[in-house]
Amino acid sequence: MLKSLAENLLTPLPMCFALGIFSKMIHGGIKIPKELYYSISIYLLMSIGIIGGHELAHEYQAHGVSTIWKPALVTLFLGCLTPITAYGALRYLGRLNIADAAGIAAHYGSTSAVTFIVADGFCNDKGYKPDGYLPTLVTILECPGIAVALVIGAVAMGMQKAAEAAAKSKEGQIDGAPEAEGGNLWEALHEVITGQSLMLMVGLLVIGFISTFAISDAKFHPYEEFFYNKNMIFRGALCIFLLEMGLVTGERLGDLLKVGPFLIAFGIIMPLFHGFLGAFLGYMAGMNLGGCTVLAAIVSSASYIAAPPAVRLTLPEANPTLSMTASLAITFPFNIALGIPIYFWMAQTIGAK
Amino acid sequence: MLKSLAENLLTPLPMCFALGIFSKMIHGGIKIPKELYYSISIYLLMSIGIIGGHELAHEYQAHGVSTIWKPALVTLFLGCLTPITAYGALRYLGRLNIADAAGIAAHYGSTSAVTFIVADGFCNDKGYKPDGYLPTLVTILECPGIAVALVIGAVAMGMQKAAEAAAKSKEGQIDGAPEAEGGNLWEALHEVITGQSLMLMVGLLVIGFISTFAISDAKFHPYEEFFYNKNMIFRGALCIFLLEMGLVTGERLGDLLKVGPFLIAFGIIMPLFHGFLGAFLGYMAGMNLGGCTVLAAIVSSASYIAAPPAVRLTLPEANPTLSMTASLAITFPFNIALGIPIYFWMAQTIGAK
Amino acid sequence: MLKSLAENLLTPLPMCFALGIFSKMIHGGIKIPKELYYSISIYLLMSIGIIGGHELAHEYQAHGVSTIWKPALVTLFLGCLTPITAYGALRYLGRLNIADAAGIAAHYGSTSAVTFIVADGFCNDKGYKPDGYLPTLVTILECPGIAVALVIGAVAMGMQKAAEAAAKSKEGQIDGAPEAEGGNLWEALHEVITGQSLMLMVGLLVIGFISTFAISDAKFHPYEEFFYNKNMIFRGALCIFLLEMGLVTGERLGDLLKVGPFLIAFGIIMPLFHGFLGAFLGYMAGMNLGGCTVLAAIVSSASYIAAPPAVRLTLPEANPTLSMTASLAITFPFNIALGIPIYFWMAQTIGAK
Amino acid sequence: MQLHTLKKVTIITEDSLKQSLLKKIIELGATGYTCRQCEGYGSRGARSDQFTRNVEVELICSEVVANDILTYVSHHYFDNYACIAWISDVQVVRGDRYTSTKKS
Amino acid sequence: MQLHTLKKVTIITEDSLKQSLLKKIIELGATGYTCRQCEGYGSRGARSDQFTRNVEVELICSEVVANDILTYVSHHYFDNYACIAWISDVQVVRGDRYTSTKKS
Amino acid sequence: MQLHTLKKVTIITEDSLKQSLLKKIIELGATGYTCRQCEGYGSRGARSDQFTRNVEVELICSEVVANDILTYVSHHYFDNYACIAWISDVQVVRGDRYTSTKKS
Ligand SMILES: Nc1ncnc2c1ncn2[C@@H]1O[C@H](COP(=O)(O)O)[C@@H](O)[C@H]1O
Ligand SMILES: Nc1ncnc2c1ncn2[C@@H]1O[C@H](COP(=O)(O)O)[C@@H](O)[C@H]1O
Ligand SMILES: Nc1ncnc2c1ncn2[C@@H]1O[C@H](COP(=O)(O)O)[C@@H](O)[C@H]1O
Ligand code: NA
Ligand code: NA
Ligand code: NA
Repeated sequence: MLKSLAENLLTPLPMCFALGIFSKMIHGGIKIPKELYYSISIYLLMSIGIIGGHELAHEYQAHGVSTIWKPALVTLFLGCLTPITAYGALRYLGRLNIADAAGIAAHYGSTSAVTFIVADGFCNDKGYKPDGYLPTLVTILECPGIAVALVIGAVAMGMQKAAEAAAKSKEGQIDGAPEAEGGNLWEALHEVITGQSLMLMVGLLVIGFISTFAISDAKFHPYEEFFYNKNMIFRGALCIFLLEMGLVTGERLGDLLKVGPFLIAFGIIMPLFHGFLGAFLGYMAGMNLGGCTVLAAIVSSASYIAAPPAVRLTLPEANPTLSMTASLAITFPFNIALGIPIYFWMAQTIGAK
Repeated sequence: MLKSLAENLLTPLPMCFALGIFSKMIHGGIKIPKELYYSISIYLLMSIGIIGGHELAHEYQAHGVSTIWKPALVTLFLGCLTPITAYGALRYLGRLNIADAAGIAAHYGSTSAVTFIVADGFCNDKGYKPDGYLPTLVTILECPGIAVALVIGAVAMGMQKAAEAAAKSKEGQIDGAPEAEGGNLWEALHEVITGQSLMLMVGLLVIGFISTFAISDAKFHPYEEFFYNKNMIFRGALCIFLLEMGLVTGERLGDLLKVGPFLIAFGIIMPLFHGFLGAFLGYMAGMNLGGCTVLAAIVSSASYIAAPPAVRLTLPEANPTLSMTASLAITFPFNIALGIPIYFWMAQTIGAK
Repeated sequence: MLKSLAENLLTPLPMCFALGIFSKMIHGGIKIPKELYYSISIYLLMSIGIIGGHELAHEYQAHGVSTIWKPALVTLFLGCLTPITAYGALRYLGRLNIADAAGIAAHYGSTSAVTFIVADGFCNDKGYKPDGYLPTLVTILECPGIAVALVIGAVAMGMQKAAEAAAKSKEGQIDGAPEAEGGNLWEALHEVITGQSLMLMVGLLVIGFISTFAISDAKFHPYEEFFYNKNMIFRGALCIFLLEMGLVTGERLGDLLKVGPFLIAFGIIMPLFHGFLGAFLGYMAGMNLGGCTVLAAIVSSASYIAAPPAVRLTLPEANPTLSMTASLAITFPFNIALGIPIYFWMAQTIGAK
Repeated sequence: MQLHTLKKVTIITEDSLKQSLLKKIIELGATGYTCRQCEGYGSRGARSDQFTRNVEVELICSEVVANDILTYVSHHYFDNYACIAWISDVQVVRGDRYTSTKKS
Repeated sequence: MQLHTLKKVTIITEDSLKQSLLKKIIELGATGYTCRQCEGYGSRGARSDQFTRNVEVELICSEVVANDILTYVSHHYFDNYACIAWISDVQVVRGDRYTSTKKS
Repeated sequence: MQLHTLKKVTIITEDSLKQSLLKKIIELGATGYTCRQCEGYGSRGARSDQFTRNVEVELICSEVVANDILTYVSHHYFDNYACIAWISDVQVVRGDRYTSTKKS
C-alpha cells in the first residue's frame, strides 16, 4: 500500500496541487484567473454529466436497471446518513454549536466532484475501471446530504430558540415574534437543486443518455473525445484546476491554527469512516473494485461548492471559516493524497474485484 | 423529414441550447463566464476563417475560380436583397416605424456565424459535405445587408424629417438645422467592416489561404486539427457556446410577449422565405446539397453580433429589444431546431445533390 | 536564406501576429479578453515546464549530466553577460540615463518564453529538433540577467547620488539621509524568483521530471499530448496568443516615434549580437543545430513579463515606455519574423548540425 | 440642464447575497442600481478568492428610500455577513426620475 | 499636502458608446478618466449579459468642464440610450493638474 | 440606525503597486479596503492593456488616517507612477467600526 501511496503522490495531478500550496507558502506569484477556474469547473461538471450519461446508457442497454438500482439506493442512503454521523460527531464529540455543526455536516453530506474525478482517474490508471454508472451516483449524492443537515440545523435551532424563549418568558421578558426561517430553508434547497453543479451534471447526464440512443457512436465520438476523462484535454485542464485548488488551499493553511485540533482530526477521521461505509456498502451492492473505491471517495469527500452558499443562506450564524477549512484545506488534500489509495486498499481488503 | 427533425433535435448541441433555456426558466444557477463566451466565439470565428481559407485554397488549386464566382455573386445578391424584403415586410405588413423596420432589417440582412456552424455540422453528419468555399460565402454575407438596411433607414428617416420640417415651416415654426446623420452612417459601416467578427473571419481566411500555399499540408495539420469543425475541440466548445446562447435566449423569452405576434411570425416566416431563396439560387449556381442547405441557413439567419452596435449607432431610435428578440429568441432557435432540416429538405426537393 | 525567411513569414503564427498589428493600425475591433491571454500564457509556461522536465528526464536517463552541464554553464554565463553588454551600449553609445539604461538592460538580460516557443517550433518544422534540455535553459536564463542589471543600476545610481550629495554639500546645502533602496532590490529579486513565469516553469519542470520516473510513459501520455508543443492545442493557443501580442504591439507602434532611432537600432542590432554569441557558445558547448538556433533566439530575446514589474519596483525613475517599446514592439517582432531564421543560418554557418 | 440633489447608497457585501439584496432594494423603492464585483478586506478578513467574493451595489435614490435600504441592510446583514454600507450626496441629471412613487 | 475641491463626474451608459464618449470627454476638456464595466438595472430593464453591458466612466474635472460634459450627455444620450449621470464634490491631491487649460 | 460622517479615500494607480499599497494602508491605520481593476487615461497616457493595468482602492476611515494615507501616496507615488487620489465625505452605517485605535 505504501508504494501505491507514493506512486499516487508522484503523478502530475497531486504535484500540481502541491505546487499551488507551495506557491502560497512562499508568497509566490502564481495566479489563475477566476474565469479560467470557473471555465474549467464548468467543463469538468459537463464532462461528468455527458460521459456519465453515455456510460449509463450503455449500462442500461446491456443490463437494464438490474445492476444499477442497488448502488443507487446505497448511495442515497449514504447521502442521508453521512450528514447525521457528521452532525453527531461535531455536536457531541466536538461540542460545536448547532449552527456550526449543522453547517459543516451539510458540507460532509454532499460531495466534491473533483475528488470523484481524481479517484476515477486513479482507478483507471490502476487498470480497475469503475462501473459506468458512477457519475450518476455522484449526482445522486450531491443534494440529499445538504438537505438533511439543513433540516437538522433548522429543527435544532428552533428547539433551542423555543427553549430560550420559554426561559425568557419565565423571567418576564417580552419576546418578538420569532422570524420564520422555513422560507430560507426552502430557498436554500431550491438553490442547491437548481444550482450550477447539479444542473450541469444532471442536464448533461440526460443529454448524454438521450443522444447515445439518438445518434450513432461514431457521431457521439467527438463529444466523447472532448469530455472523456482519460483524455488529454481533461487531464490537462485538471492539472490547472488542481494548481488553483492548491493556491486556494494554501491561502487557508493559516486558518488551520484557528480551527483547532478537533476539526483537523474530524477532517481526516470522518472521511475514513464514511469511506469505509462507502466501500463496504458498495461491495454489498455488487460494485466492482474501481466502483467501490470511487464510491468510498465521493461519500467521504466534502462539498466546497454547492454546500457553502446554501449553508450561508440557511444558517447565517455558522462560521464559514470552519466549514471551508475542514472541507477544502483538510479533507480535500487528505483524500487526494492519501485517502483514495486507502479506500482502494479498503475495497480490495473487503473483497471487491 | 420528421425523423430528420427528431434526429437533429436529440443531438447534444440543440439539447445544450435547450438546457440553457430550461435553466433560465426555472431560475437555475448555470452561469457561463462572459470571458469564456468571448473566448469561444473568437475561436469559432477563427475556425471559420482559417479552415475556410484552407478549403478555398484547395478549391482554387483544383478548379481556379470557375466553381466559386457564381455562388459568390449569388451570395452578394442575397445579401443585398434580404434587408429589402425584410424592411418591406416589417414596414408595410407589420406597420413598424422606420427606425425599427430598418434596424431589424439590418439584422436579417447579415448572418449568424453559429447558425452556419450548426448547419455545416448537420450536413457533414448526414454525409453531405458542403462545398469548401462556404465559409468564404459567410464572410461575403456579413456586411452588405447591414449597409443596405442602414442606408434605407437613413434615407427614409431623412425624407420623413424633411416632410415634417416642411409641414412645420408651413405652420410657421422655425426649425433648427437638421443634424447631419451621414457621419454616423459611415462610422457604423466602418465599425462593421473592421469589427471583430469580420476581421477575424476574413483575416484568418487570408492566413489559411496563403499558408496552404506556403507550407506543406503536414505542417498545416496541427492548425487544422485544432480549428477543424468536425473535431473534438470544436464540438465541445460549441456545446458550451450553445448552452450560453440558451441562457441568453431564455433570459429573453419574457420579451416575446412584448414584441407581439407579428414579430414572432416574422421571425419564423421570413427565414423560411429567405432560406428558400438561398437554397434555390445556390442550386442554380451549381452548389451541392450540403452547400445549398448551408447557404439557405446563413441567408435565413439573423445577426446578433455585428448588426446590433451598428444599428445602435445609426438608428438610436430603434428599439433594441425588438431586433434582439426577433433574431436571438425567435429566428436563431427556430433555425437550430427546425430550420436547418427544413432547408435541407428544400434543397433536396429542388434537386440539389 | 531568403526562402527560409519567406517560408517563416507565411506560416499562420507570424501572420496572426501581423493580423493583430494590422487590426490596431486600422482601429479594428479585434479584442482578446485579458483572461484568455492570461490563461494561454499559463498554459504555455506550464507546457515549457512539464515537457521540458519530461525531456530532461529522458536526457538524464540516457546520458546523465554529461551532455547538459556545459550548455547550462554557457547559458548562465550569457545570462550574466547580456545585461552588461546591453547596459554598456545604452549608457555609453545611447547616452541614456542610468535608470533607463539599467531598466532596458534588465529586459534584454532576461528572456521571452514565446520567442523560445516560436524558435522551437521553427526548428522542429525544419526537421532539426533542438536538444531536449532547451526548456531547462530557458528557466536558467529568466532570472540572472534581471538581477545583474538591477544591481548595476542600484550601484550606479548610488554612486551618482553620492557624487551629487558631495557636490551639494560643498555648495553648503544640507542633504537628508539618502533613502535605502537596497530593500527594494531584494524585494524585486524575490518577486522575479517567485514570480508567475519562473514558478510555473520551474515547478512544472520538476513535476515533469519526477513523474517521468514515477509513472510509465503510457500514463504520462495524456499530459504530453495536452502540453506538447507540436500538438494541436499548443499551436492553436499560440495562434490566439500571437494575435493578442500583435494587438499589443500595434498599440505601441506610435511609441516608436517617441523612442527615437537609437533605441530602434538597439532593438535590432543588440539581439543580432547576443544571438550570435548564443549560437557560437552553444556550438562550443556541443549543442545541435536546432539547439544552437533556439539558444541564440532566447539569449537575444527581451523579457516583457518578468522584467517590467521588477524594474518598476527598483528603478521607478526608468521610463517604462522605452523598455516596453524596445522589447515588445521592436525586438519581439524582429525575432519572430526575421531573427530566428537568421540565427538558424548563423548556427548552420558556424558548423552546428 | 437641471441637477437634483439625491442620495447615493453604496453597499459592499458577500456576492452570494446579491440576488436577494437586489430584489429587496427594488421592493424598498429604488428605481434601479448598478453593481460590480470587487475584492476587499475588513473585520471578517480577506475576501478575494472564488469562494469569498464581494459585490458592490450602488444606487441613486431619495433620502427616504436610502434610509429604508440602510435600515434593512443593517438589521439583516451586519450580524452574520461581511458588509459595509454608506451614503453620500450627489447631484443627479434629470434626477426626478430616480425618486420612485412607491415611497415619496 | 494640498487638496483642491473639484467635481467628480460619473456616467453609466451602454458599453457600445464607450469609445465615442471617451473621445468626447477629452474634447470637452477633461484631462483623464477611469472606466470599468458593470451590470445594472434601470428604466430600460436589466443590463447584465454580453449583449447589454454597461460601462461606468468616472472623471475628476473643474465645474465648468463637468457642466459641459453633463450637458452633452443629457442632450445626446438620454433620449435613446440607457444612461445615468451625476456629479459630486471631492478633494483631490495636487488637484491643479486636473483643470485643463482648454476650458478655464 | 446611526450614521457617522467619515472620509472615503480613493486611490487609482498602477496594478503592480497593489500589494505594497494595501499593506501600507493597513499599517497607516485603515481597518479595511475594497479594490477592483479598472482602465484609465491620464497624464501618463492610456492604461488599458495587460501590461498597463490600473487598480482602484477605496477605503473608509477617519480624517486623520485619510490624511496620512494621502500624504504617503503623494510622497511615494506621484513622481514616478501613474496615480490619482482624492477624498470625499460619506455617512457610514455603524461608522465607529472604521476608526481604528492605532491612529485616533
Ligand atoms: N474600512 C473599509 N473601507 C472600505 N471597504 C471596507 C472597509 N471595511 C470593510 N470593507 C469592505 O467590506 C467588506 C466586508 O467588511 P467586513 O464585514 O468588515 O469584513 C470587506 O471585504 C471590504 O470589501
Ligand atoms: N437609480 C439608479 N441607481 C444607480 N444606477 C442606476 C439607477 N438607475 C439606472 N442606473 C444605471 O444606469 C443604467 C441605465 O439606466 P436606465 O437608462 O434607467 O435604464 C442602468 O443599467 C443602471 O446601471
Ligand atoms: N482627470 C481624471 N479623472 C479620473 N481619473 C483620472 C484622471 N486623470 C487620471 N486618472 C486616472 O489615474 C490614472 C493615472 O493618471 P496619470 O498619473 O495622470 O497618468 C489614469 O490611468 C486614470 O485611471
Ligand atoms: Na460526503
Ligand atoms: Na440573413
Ligand atoms: Na535576453
